[in-house]
Amino acid sequence: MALFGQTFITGVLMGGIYAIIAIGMTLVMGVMKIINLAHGALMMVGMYICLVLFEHAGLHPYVALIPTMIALFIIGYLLQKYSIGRVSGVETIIPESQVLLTLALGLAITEVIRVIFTSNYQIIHPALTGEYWHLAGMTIEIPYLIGFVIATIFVALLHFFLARTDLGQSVIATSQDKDAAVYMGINAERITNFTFGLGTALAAAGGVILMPLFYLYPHVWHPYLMKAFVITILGGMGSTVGALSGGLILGLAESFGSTYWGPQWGEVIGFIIFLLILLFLPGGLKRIIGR
Amino acid sequence: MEKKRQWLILAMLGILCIVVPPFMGTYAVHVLILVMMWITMALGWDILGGKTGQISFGHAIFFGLGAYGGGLLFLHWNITPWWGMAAGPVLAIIVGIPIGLVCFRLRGPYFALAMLALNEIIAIVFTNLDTLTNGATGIDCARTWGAEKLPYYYIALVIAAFAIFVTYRIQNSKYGYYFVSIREDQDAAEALGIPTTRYKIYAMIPSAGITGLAGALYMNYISSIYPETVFALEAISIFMILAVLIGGAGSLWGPVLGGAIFAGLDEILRATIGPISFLVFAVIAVLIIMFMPDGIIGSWPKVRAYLRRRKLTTGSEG
Amino acid sequence: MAYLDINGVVRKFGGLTAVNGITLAIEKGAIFGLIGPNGSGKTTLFNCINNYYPPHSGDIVFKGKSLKGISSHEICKLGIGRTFQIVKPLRRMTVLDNVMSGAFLRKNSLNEARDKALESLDFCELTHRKDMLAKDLPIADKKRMEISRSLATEPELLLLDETAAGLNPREIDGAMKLIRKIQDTGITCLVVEHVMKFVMGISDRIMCINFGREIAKGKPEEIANHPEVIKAYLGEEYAKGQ
Amino acid sequence: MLKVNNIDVYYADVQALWDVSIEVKQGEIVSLVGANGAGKTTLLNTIAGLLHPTKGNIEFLEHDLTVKPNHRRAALGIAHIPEGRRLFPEMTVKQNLVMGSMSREAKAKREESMDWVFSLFPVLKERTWQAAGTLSGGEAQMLAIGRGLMARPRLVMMDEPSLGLAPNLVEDVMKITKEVNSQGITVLLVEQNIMHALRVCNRAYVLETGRVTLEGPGEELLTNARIKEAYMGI
Repeated sequence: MALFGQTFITGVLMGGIYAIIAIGMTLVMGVMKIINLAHGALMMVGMYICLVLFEHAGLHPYVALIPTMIALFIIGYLLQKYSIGRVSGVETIIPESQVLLTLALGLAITEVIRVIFTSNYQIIHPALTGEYWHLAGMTIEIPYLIGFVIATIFVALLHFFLARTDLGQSVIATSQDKDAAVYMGINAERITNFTFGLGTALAAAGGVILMPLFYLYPHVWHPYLMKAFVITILGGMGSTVGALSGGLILGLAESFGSTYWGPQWGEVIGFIIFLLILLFLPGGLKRIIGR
Repeated sequence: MEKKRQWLILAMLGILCIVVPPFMGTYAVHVLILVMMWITMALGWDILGGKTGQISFGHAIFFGLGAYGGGLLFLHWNITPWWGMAAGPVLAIIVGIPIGLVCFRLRGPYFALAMLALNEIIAIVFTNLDTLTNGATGIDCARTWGAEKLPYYYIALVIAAFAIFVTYRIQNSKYGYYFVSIREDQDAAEALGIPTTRYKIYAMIPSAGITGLAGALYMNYISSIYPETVFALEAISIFMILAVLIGGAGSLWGPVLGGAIFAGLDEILRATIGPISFLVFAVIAVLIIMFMPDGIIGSWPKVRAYLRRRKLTTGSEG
Repeated sequence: MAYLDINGVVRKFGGLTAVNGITLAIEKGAIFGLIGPNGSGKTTLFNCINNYYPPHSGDIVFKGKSLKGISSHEICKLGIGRTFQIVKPLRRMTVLDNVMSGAFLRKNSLNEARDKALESLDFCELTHRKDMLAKDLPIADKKRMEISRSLATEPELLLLDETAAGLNPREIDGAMKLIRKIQDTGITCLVVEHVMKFVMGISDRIMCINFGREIAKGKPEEIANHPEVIKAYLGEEYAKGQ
Repeated sequence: MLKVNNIDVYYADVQALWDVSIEVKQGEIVSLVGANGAGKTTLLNTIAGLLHPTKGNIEFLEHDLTVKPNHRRAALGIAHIPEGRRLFPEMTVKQNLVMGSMSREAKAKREESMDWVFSLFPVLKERTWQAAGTLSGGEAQMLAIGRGLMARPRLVMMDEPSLGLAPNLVEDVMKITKEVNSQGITVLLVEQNIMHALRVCNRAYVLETGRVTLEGPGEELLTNARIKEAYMGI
């Protein structure tokens, strides 16, 4: 029973952290209707900025979170404005040239980081790292718990922002009908840039949360990009509630898969869910839960 | 006249490819082998991606299966991996057909994503099914010709020539026309009586097979394979797309040029500027997608028109 | 039994019944016009024949064979060709290659297909455009190319969707001439059209539909003066005032 | 108020308008009528800035619209109620209305405008929290008009507001049009239903294959024989 409980808690906590990474992607996919393959690399940039802030300014990652997010927001905004946005609507032999561009940008960003910081594994030990909390025979790592709380707060803030503010509503409107948004006097191009920046900042937040928990190296983003896709497809594009529930489902599936089937198979379960959703529930959970 | 000249250039290039390498250094021959391998891979990807418009982010599946075809024969029955040249492509095709049957229901980016997921699944499966694949330890075999490179080069050359021949034949047949029709407009293709799903599968077969052939070559030449190298998402699946993109998708010579430039440039940059070589590469890819999205061959008419205009205006000024 | 029989076809989209029990019969060799105001269900009916949207009830019989459950590409093989309301050129293929893609339906070798395509292009007076990329053609030629491409599949029945839309008056005359020429080769045509001059000028018989139902059927001049038709187009009071 | 001067417009590679000029004066209802494909929607989309004329210009009050970016038109006082309504389907009725008031001036008067729209369309008030995608055709059209009014426009352009509506609802839409106009808002109306369009308007323009072929007061055009020709082709 304790094993089950432990597995469950690990899954939920991890799922929450996945959700914040995925929510940035689902937002970008909802508005731009493209797959952003640079999402993971941008998250990793956030992690390195956090590393620098920790090592040179002594900021605890949870404090560095805000400046890191601001930096990544700006990077994302500019990338969309001057690079990815430029390619939209260009007719090419291979379709999805925007997707390929995000892919190439992701590789380029990774290489920049690799050149600056080398491929070496780095790890930081801020306060709270490695501290545990024992509860009814289960162990909860404190940074996981804090990460989960931060992620949940951001998801809630984002949900509130989208539902209650004019800017947030403009983002939603642009994702539902870009032309109609322009009729309303919304500068859809700027909203798209803004959304890309916001999505990137959220990914960076997810990355920062992971800092006290895992090693950092330039390709650290690989598995998280995959998970973000899985969750986005699972939850439905542009849906915050979908991303949160998708994150929790994926976290739980991986956790239970690892515990009861073997750690190496945890990831496979995620991909299998992904394929099944793609094939049999296009639109994802959003179709079931409404919004 | 034009056609005759093209054949002449081609024949000369062919002769150069055959005659010159024996006089080159070992390293140069090694680079040429990689060039031939990448040309083969780029052509393989392009049949499905460039001609039929089904962007696959998971062609490492077929490369890896091609490599493992020979590898498994060697591992389990101690048969020379040269048989992998037949077994590898066949394995790739056998796996490719059901993948196509399932994933061709998805359009556009969703197909790309599904292939990406499958790539990861298969890589994990091959890493963890120890009894079947020897797991992460991979498979090692002895090289037939030891440190000698030339025999491998000629085999690679024959394989690349075969890929070019297959692509040429496809392009000049009903299949080629149907593939491109599907890429350009699936509804129009259906209205012309083209069973689009069936023809996508028809495109998958040579695409998987040729990519698998390149994998089989890799197995024999490098002589050791690991799941994380032959099923690599980035170093194989995505680089294949970038190679085609640089040269120009959907044509015969685009992938050939792209594969050659990609493999050649990769080696040269690595030898000259070392650690930042890959950064330079990625930046080139970004610039190509932004400013020459149809690659060198595809954008050539535009570039030529631009140069001509420049010449004309400077000429009139002078 | 007529050549093409449409029996009580119904097609719904969500709560909307786009085609609501249309019945019509077309004789071999005729040009049949289908008209109706915007959103009346013309194109939907068209897409039913093609099985692009399979009908929810009713049956379509071509040369005595029901088309139920037959996929779009097989319908083309049976001899029903079509063009699109919004032209769908194979954009980055040349005009010749576009038409060849159609010709390959009945020809297997490259040379046979090319000959067939050239013949079809010649018939449609497009030979001088054959090496241009389809995306670079002006609209009138795109429409011609689409017809030419469809003719290369050797259809017996040709479904023409809004051929005249977007053409200027001279081009419309050209298109009318082309369609009469197609009729002369023995091909039956079903024409969906908004441009009245065009459809009135070429059709042997016309059916007018509105809200997915037939409101009139007859010869062009009967249709043009049919009170129900005028009501559908110009409003009830206008029809009364006449 | 609005002057369109000799514009040529291409839709992709198709020329859709040839040398079209129209004028709308303050306080008028002006109808654009003509058969399908005559270029009515193209003209509205050009005024709305979704298409750009290759020749000629468009003046609105003292501004040259042809040099303004699309999204600035709402702030200048032009509301476009597009064909097919183009509501934001997953947003509620209220959220849709809010989206109509994004310009600075409209934002300040948002509450007031909302009350005004609800008084014009009481049924929308009942549906405040319902997703726009679940409204009936008539309600959706009212929401589209209401959303346009939220911008406090000086000119409202309506594209086929009665399309797909049952006949009694068409009457309602025409009544609403009059009502909107009586509040001092100028209306440019595109309508298939020619009787309604001509009766409700002060003046009308008839478009045929991308050209203006007739203009005049609505009542006068009603009796003009060319109208039937424009629609029926004979």
